[in-house]
Amino acid sequence: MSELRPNPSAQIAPGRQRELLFQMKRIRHVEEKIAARYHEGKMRCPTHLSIGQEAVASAVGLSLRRDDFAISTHRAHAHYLGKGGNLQAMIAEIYGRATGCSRGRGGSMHLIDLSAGFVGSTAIVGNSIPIGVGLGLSAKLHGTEQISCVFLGDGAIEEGVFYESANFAVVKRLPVLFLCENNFYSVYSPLRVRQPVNRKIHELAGAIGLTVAHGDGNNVESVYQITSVAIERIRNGNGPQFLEYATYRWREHCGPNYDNDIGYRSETEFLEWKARDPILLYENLLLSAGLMSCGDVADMQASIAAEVDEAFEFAESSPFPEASEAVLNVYKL
Amino acid sequence: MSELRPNPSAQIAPGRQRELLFQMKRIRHVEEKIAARYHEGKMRCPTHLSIGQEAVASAVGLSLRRDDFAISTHRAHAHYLGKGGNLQAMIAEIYGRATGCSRGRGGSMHLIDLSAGFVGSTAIVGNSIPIGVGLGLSAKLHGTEQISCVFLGDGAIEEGVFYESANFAVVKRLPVLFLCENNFYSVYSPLRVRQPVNRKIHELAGAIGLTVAHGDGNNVESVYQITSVAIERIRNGNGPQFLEYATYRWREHCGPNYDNDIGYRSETEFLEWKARDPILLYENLLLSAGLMSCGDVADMQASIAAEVDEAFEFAESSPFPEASEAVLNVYKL
Amino acid sequence: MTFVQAINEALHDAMAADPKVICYGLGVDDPKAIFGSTKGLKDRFGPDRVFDMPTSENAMTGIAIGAALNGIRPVMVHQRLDFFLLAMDQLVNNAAKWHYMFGGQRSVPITIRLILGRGWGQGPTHSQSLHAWFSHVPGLKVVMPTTAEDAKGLMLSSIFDPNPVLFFEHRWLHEIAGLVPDGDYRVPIGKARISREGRDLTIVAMSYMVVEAIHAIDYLAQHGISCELLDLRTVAPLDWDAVFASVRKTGRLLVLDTGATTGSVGGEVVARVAMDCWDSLKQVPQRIAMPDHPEPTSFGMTRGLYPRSEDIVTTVNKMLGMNVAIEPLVSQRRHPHDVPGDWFRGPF
Amino acid sequence: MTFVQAINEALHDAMAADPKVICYGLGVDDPKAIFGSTKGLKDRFGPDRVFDMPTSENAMTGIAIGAALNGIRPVMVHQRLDFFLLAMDQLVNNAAKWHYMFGGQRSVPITIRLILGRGWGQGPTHSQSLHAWFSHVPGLKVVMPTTAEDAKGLMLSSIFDPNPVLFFEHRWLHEIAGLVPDGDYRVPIGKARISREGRDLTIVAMSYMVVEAIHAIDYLAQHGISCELLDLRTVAPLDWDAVFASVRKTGRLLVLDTGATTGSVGGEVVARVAMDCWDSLKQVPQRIAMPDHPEPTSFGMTRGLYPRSEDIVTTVNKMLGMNVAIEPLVSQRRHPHDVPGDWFRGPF
Ligand SMILES: Cc1ncc(C[n+]2csc(CCOP(=O)(O)OP(=O)(O)O)c2C)c(N)n1
Ligand SMILES: Cc1ncc(C[n+]2csc(CCOP(=O)(O)OP(=O)(O)O)c2C)c(N)n1
Ligand SMILES: [Mg+2]
Ligand SMILES: [Mg+2]
Repeated sequence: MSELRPNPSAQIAPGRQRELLFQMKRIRHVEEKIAARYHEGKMRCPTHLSIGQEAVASAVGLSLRRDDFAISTHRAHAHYLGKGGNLQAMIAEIYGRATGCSRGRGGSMHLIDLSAGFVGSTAIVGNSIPIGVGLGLSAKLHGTEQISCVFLGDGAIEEGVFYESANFAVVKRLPVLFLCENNFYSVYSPLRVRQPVNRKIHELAGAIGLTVAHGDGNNVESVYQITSVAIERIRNGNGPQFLEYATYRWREHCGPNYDNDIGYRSETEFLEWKARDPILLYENLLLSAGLMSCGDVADMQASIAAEVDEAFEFAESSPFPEASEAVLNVYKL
Repeated sequence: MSELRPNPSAQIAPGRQRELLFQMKRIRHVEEKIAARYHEGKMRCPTHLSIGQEAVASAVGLSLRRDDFAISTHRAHAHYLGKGGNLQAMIAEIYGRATGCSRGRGGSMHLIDLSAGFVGSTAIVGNSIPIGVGLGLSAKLHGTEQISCVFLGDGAIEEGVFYESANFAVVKRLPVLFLCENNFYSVYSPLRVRQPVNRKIHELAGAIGLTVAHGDGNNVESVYQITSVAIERIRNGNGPQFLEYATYRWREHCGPNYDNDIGYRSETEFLEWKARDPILLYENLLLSAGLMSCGDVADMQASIAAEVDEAFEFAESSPFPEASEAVLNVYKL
Repeated sequence: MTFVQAINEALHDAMAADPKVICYGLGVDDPKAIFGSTKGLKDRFGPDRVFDMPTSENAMTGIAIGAALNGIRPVMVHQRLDFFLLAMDQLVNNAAKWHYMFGGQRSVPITIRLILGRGWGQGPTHSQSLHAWFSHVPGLKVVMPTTAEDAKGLMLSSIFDPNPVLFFEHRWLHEIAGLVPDGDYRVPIGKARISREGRDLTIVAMSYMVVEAIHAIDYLAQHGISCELLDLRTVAPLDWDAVFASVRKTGRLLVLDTGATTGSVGGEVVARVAMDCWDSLKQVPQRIAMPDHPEPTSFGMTRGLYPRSEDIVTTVNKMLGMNVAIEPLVSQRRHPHDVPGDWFRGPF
Repeated sequence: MTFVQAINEALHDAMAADPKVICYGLGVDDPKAIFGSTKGLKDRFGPDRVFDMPTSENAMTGIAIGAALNGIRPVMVHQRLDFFLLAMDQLVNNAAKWHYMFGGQRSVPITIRLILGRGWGQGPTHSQSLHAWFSHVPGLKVVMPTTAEDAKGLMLSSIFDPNPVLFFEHRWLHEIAGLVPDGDYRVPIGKARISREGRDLTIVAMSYMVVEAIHAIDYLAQHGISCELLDLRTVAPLDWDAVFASVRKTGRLLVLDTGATTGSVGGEVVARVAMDCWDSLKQVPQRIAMPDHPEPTSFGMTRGLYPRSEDIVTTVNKMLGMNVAIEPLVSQRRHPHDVPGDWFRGPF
């Protein structure tokens, strides 16, 4: 199995560093706001938050080109925003409005922004994986330089379709990046009841034939560096790559609350991860390195807050689609 | 990945050696006879012969206990006979007669002999694999010492259900033996168009978490030794094992003819394998070791011929099931 | 006792009565215990018989079949039917046919619980009611209870049936309460129940649609219209005798279905009634089912999507040439159109 | 030109006309070339557009969908429909719904060829005709041509249709010959064809059952019975106007189906006709389909299993109160009951 190594010398430009922090803060703020207002009962669809996992989505999004493809899962907000998906259209979609990115048809679990290369997210575990591989096949057939990034979780690894999709991607050397966020849980189920205790997911992926690497999903710079190297390799025609990043979901699997009290995981485990908040870690790093001042951070925060408030106002002030529209788009005419 | 090593010191008793040769010859003779008479058009069902692959079925069958379970694929004749399945009932089934092992319902691809622990074979690639794992789960729940042997081919490895089934067997440490006969082809498709070129199937299985070994599928004694060690490990509660044996199908994928002329594989490749005919190799070994005389071999051959002739007579003289029976057994009452 | 509690009781009773009954599925032993339906099972019967599983629906179905071939009685659950689509090969090519294709030597006593989502943003892939698929496959049994009493009695019958049974649970029924007998009682699979006796018209329904029918019928009764309501309870094998007997009595048929209209079980009922009760029919049979498009997620778009009691009344009006007002019925409704009641606060 | 040659020609024409059309599936480039249907494609269009695949039906379906979302037009093939059961999640949760659930932004132009096995020991899992399943799923199109001409014209329409199309090929039709126009012509999806004009009775059929119907109808014609034959060609969306128009003309309906009886498309046709043509019906509609059990493998057990022209005649006799003898029809038949003709020598 071939391991791929990040390029340590690669220095990240200061501008990019600020973008990394900005993306993470923006995603966090959006999701905190969703959490805060979810109880109002106006966002009436199952909603899976990525709070705590922002580093991967931000770094991967910034490593990809806008015209690269990305496809995701039920937990797609961060991936969508990281890839450059339209914020207002996402919030409107969660509110079920006509201005939503899927015109209200799909809700939180069905995000799309074709102008940003975000082709879609689905609500069936694993079933967007082959879609992403198919996008990679299309890029190869069209002879473009695009790559296809497939976001998946540690649970999706258990679906046979992951294995089948990865095998085909290797056989055809397709430009596909499999991006696995291992947050150690599938709903309330820890890895040990689902996969062999001593398994390393990236090693399994390597045995299928993918070139693999793994890293700390809460260290945004290392995610950025590892991912950039992988993407470069793919673009240079070295075939599909698999990246596993360890990270942690702070809140309940689906919904806005904390649920460390209900017993499937411990408060201590949560606090250990919270202590490694990818955003705080990075913010402190940039501050101490003198790359940003507290003022810069405050401005960043303020601009984000303003943009997010606007997005929610946009959503809430948007109309619902007409009930009569529900019969449309069964077939493309 | 844990590799498992055969026990070289393990000497095979002369009686068992004769049984190994007998099983192989018996299977070969049965299938040669099917091939010879298939054109008569009385065996009206897709029929997949194992001629050339007899060593694995014979050695595995003799390594298993009669009360162990075995489950197989579209190419099941050898596995069924090796496990001790009733010969007459199998031939009658291929002839579609009421005396067939499945009462004519299933044909060549649906063999069963519960008295021999042969629970069934199916015609959908890979779909008997989880059935075998379920049998292993049942043995564990019942607290018996039985193990479940799952025969599969190199093509079935590509089905996600293999991966899912193996993962679960490892998680639950089930008494399951995955027995993969790698004959390098799936119908007319060579491995390279289906799996990564440098893949070793047993290494992939190891990465899933199975304890694995591999060997020469045309060397009946080494198959017997490797398999016996694996079975012992399983019975001692060490969890599922995966064995890959390299072997070769002499005739066409489905049907009685040779088809090296149609272009998907070369005559030379075939001849190289034919030169390593597992039966001739072993017969010569036993003769030169003085463990059997030419007379013994001739007697063995004669008794097999007589038994097989009888089986075909039994089948041909058996009645067809009544057409009216076709409505029965949809539900168990 | 609620529908979901009745299922929990049935599982407890079955597992206590027979050590060969096991129960698994994603989340059976987690804090939510499949909406409470598997509560207490693991503590009482242990981790060997009650366990969580990998997200591997296809293999886990085949594993249930294999275990069943050797005397185990697995009860598997999917929090949404939609996830079970991954296992159609195992269901159709193995479970449904094993008994048949091996000449009746072994059968497959598995029970697969399929929960149907609806409303509150469940959307296109968390809301499908595909019982029509399963009733089209010889060898499968499909039960769709409405009441808590039938839920327990049919769950027990399903678990101890020697054949594969698909047990449908409409999420909107989970909190519906009813009297449930103690102990082991079996509601026979394949027998419908006359939920309301009536003269003028026969309404055939299953699962949640029975609830809407009851609202409609009791309301119509106040206006002197007497409808007979047949709760199918099982859609495969379907209780044709009961359907035909009722239609022969009333001469009129209205079928309700929780699935998409075209190719629905409701359509099969209309077809058989047309073919077998031709001479008894006083007028053209009618069918009310879900529209032929996926369920959208938006609150705005699901308005008017689900056939409700008022739609039933409207159709009955047409059939009987009456015009009972539907407003009173509609105005009774206290909660938004996308939830079954205040108890449902999402997400699933 | 035979049915299978017509498909081969359609594939050649489509791939030549549009570089975005690709073709893959188990064995498309092997010596047998899917019964000849993919012959010459790889040599002409190269290994990037025509390729074999791993035995991974589920992922390979999703991969087709993903490629289609970016402008590729994949044509996938399964040598038996039964294998495709592994891909129901991709088909139903993704292909059928993508256009709908993302608000109509992208559609999924894939064509999936499904070959139906029958007879000669195909047995329980190589013989299923599950078009009723697919017609029950909004968003899918299902075509089931009978003639070589329609095979080519519908294949071209399927490949260039912006939606997912399931293209059924009954194995017993592959060698049936007919006149096939050259070049690019499209047979519209969703339009039935009047195969025989008639007065007394309407026979609605699809795929191979149209052949049996033609034998029956031409024979009945000799006895002065005039049946109209509607070859549906597409079962989803189904051409209801054509069905209703014919039934309104003849007042009598007999539906034939290649699938299991209960829950069949034939049942839906009977139901809709009963509901929409009630006043035109002179008598009770009838349906002839496969029995509700798996197909057994044994030659002895498949005797009388498949509805043939004589069964159609028998039913027409009943419906019209005639009694045309069936023996002459039966005695014409030259080959065993389990093969379509001498050309079929097995195994598949
Ligand atoms: C096929 C299928 N099975 C089960 C579910 C229910 N489900 C929704 S999300 C989820 C957890 C998936 O875990 P993982 O892939 O690790 O993603 P995470 O939620 O941790 O981001 C499950 C089991 C589903 N949606 N689809
Ligand atoms: C799901 C499915 N896909 C395709 C087929 C057609 N098919 C029958 S046997 C076979 C080859 C399987 O190859 P392998 O597993 O290596 O077994 P072998 O024939 O070499 O013994 C295929 C593809 C099938 N029966 N089921
Ligand atoms: Mg996870
Ligand atoms: Mg092989």
